[in-house]
Amino acid sequence: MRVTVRLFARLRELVGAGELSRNVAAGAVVAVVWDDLAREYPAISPYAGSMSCAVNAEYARMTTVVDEDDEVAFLPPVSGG
Amino acid sequence: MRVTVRLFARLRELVGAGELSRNVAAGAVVAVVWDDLAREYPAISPYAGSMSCAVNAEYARMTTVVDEDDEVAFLPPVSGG
Amino acid sequence: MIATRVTTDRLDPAALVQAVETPGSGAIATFVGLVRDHNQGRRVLHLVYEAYEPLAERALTRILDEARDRWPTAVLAVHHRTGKLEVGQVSVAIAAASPHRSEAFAACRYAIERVKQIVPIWKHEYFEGGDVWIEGATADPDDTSARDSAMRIACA
Amino acid sequence: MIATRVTTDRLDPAALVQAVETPGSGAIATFVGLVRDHNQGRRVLHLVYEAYEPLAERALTRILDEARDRWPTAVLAVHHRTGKLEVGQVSVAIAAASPHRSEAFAACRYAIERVKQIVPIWKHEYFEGGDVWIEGATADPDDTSARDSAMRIACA
Repeated sequence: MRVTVRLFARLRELVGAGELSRNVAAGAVVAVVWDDLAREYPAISPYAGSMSCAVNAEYARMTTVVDEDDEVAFLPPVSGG
Repeated sequence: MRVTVRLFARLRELVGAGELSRNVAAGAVVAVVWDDLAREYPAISPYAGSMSCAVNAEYARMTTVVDEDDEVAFLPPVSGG
Repeated sequence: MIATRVTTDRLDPAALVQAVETPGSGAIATFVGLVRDHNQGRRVLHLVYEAYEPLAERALTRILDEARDRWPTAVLAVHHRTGKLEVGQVSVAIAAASPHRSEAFAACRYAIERVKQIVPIWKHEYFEGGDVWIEGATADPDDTSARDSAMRIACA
Repeated sequence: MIATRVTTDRLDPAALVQAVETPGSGAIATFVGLVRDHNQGRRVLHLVYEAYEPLAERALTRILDEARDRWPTAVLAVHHRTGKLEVGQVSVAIAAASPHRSEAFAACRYAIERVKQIVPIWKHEYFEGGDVWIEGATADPDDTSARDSAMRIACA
């Protein structure tokens, strides 16, 4: 199934795009989307321990199951304010 | 010698004036000015334990010696803000 | 603009902010005190603030000096209004700027705590059915326990 | 006015104050974050803020809900700007009104601490000689230790 991957700030720059469309197996969790992406773009791997994730613009866990057409976002440590 | 006595807020209202001219003996301390005033206006006596005093618009103590023409102020507990 | 002021004019918090801001400011904390429509169950009609002006100005300057000693990077301004104030009007306005937020919040909070402790200003409350002089703290700038208490409240 | 907002428009702290004020307000605390001319010894040219907007809006709403739970008498508004900001411009503006000052200060401080913890916004710093993405906290709204820490800082 297709999911949209959203990337921000330095993660976006490391991948060279803020939005990607990717295939994952039905029933995959967020961690699978990340692992596939990190294989494709090894430079982002260091963020595995510090990033947050969101599904459809709600904070989620790496164990959250994704559905067809979901928007899966990976967020570097935030620095607003 | 003459001193000017300044009174504020409820102390002013109890005495019925914000400014008075009074005689005290040379070398008198602020406490003498107060005691004289409290004899004249017994209604102010309850403030003896809670008021502050100032001489020439600087905070002072009841033991501060006053000079001729000094301005001696008695201040109820403050409530600015 | 003058950093400390006791005035019958309307206070302008935005002007205080401009006065404390520098190119190195990363944070500005402000505080305004307003006349509320109720106090201790009474419906407030208006307030009248009375000040011993020369001493009040000096007490505000002292507060700025104390704050500068403790938070040298913070720039602070404190204005207090006197006279008749209607519900919703600003009685006191404080602005504190600094490179980082901790000092700005601390200096701002410290200032209002000290205003309530040592500035010779009195609030006469006119409420529905009467009026009363509000009396708070016995003013003593040298009372270190009061000063410590203000510092404790300011420093989260 | 909307209590939470993520926008490329200039922020207007005075409008936030008006939005939170009620006839029962006795105290309004505000905070603004500004672009400073130096950061960690670097001369800052400008900043660019990037947001995941829909989630940032939700995170701000969550912060208001958390504050309302803790300080029911406080009314809070938080706006965050995005895009390119020059030195001296306001990146975040917060206003908190309440009958008494403790709650206003606490809600205001809590809000900025939580903004820095959980709102998906990133600061790209352009300084003399280069640029760098600033990375602060790993965002996790369910992290109770982060929330407790913000609460501790807010409650002097």
